[in-house]
Amino acid sequence: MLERLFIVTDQPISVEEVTKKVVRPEAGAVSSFIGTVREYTRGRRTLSLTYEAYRSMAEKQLEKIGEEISRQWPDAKTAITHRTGHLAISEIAVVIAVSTPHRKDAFWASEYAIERIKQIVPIWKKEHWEDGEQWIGNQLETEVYPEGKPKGVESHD
Amino acid sequence: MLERLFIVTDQPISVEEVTKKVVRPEAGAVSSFIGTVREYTRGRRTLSLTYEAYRSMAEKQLEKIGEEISRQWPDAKTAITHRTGHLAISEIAVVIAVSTPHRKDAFWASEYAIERIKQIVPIWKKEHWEDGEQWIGNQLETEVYPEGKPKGVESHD
Amino acid sequence: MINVLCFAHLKEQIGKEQLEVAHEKLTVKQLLNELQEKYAIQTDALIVAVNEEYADPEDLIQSGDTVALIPPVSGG
Amino acid sequence: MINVLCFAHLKEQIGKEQLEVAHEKLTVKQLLNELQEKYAIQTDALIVAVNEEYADPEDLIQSGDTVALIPPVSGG
Repeated sequence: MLERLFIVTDQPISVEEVTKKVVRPEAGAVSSFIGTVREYTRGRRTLSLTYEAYRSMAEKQLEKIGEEISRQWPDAKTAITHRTGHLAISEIAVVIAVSTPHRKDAFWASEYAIERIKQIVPIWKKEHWEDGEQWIGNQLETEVYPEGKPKGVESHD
Repeated sequence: MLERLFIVTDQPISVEEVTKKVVRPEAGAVSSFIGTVREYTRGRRTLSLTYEAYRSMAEKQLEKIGEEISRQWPDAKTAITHRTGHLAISEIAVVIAVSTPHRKDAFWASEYAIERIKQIVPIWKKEHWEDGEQWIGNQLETEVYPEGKPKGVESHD
Repeated sequence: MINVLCFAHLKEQIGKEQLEVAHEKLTVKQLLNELQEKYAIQTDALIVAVNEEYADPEDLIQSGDTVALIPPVSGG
Repeated sequence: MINVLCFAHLKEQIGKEQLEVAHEKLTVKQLLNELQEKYAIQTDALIVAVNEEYADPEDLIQSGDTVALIPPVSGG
């Protein structure tokens, strides 16, 4: 493989670069998803985020998501880059690009990819607030571990 | 308006640039749609495309699509750039970027935008093949005017 | 004088990007009928924009207006 | 020797990125019980990966394996 399609990096992500990896003559549509750091979540102001990853496994899991997409949308080509480290508001945390011959598939596949990232890729987010900080506990962003501890069992796969 | 969000241009489009216009602290998700020139359509090989626009009106119509999106997804911010002129295979014809606080909305809104572009924006595509060329007749890409002439009535809005 | 803009295959068929039609006032439908006769173009599938807004067949066009003949669009 | 990797809040609670556990062979569940006692960590919500693949509670871990304690993920 000359070009790595599934990457976890501590460097800023270029939307252009990730998108270019999937552009090809037989595809007329690319859907890119860009996840950025949002300032307010559940009414609380976030100052910055830290992402930590189990990098080698995270890249494998991203690759697995690419394979899942290829099974469901055989003509799709997928590239995903996820950032780690300290991120300011509006910085890019993740870029997903999927190209397909027809546009509907591109949208469905990239939406599928972001949902799966939040389920199976070992990456964690710590939110930094004015009055504290906390590791965020699940991919639906609806639950914070009250004392930094996870509650309830997640189904992975 | 300091920054033009809805543009028809004869210059190459930067995905990064269009995307950046909609990134903002209150939005955590951007869905970008990139339309590229596909080599094969209905089994026929395309060598290149020419896009022609009624530019001033096309930009107004793109702006209208942005307004329609804002009515349906009040927290969305939209930017669209469409290219004109001669394009080679895999070149970018259109970039749509929509940011929203929550990701589902971003996907729906950018999909809505590309559908609407194909309905109401006065831009036309001419396909160049090995054995000829033809203006393409409707937004669903299912019908070619047999002698360069439109057939049947389109409903615009 | 009414300014008429032509695009895509119409521009090629008519051989001009722009026409001038000498009328004080007429409907979209009347204008299309006139152009159809004069240039032997099919107008059934055309939508007309008057001053950059889509118009209906019964809408009035006045001298000074800019009219665009819009074939079914195929951008995106 | 089993190599255990810790992430996110677990890394902070345990105070280390990496632990070594002296066992020849045990199940995922047994390992979690041992770590829970030793480090007073909640293990109910943890998923364990063995050699970078998610494992079930009854799966066996052997000396030389790399085990990761995976709290519910929150990337994206």
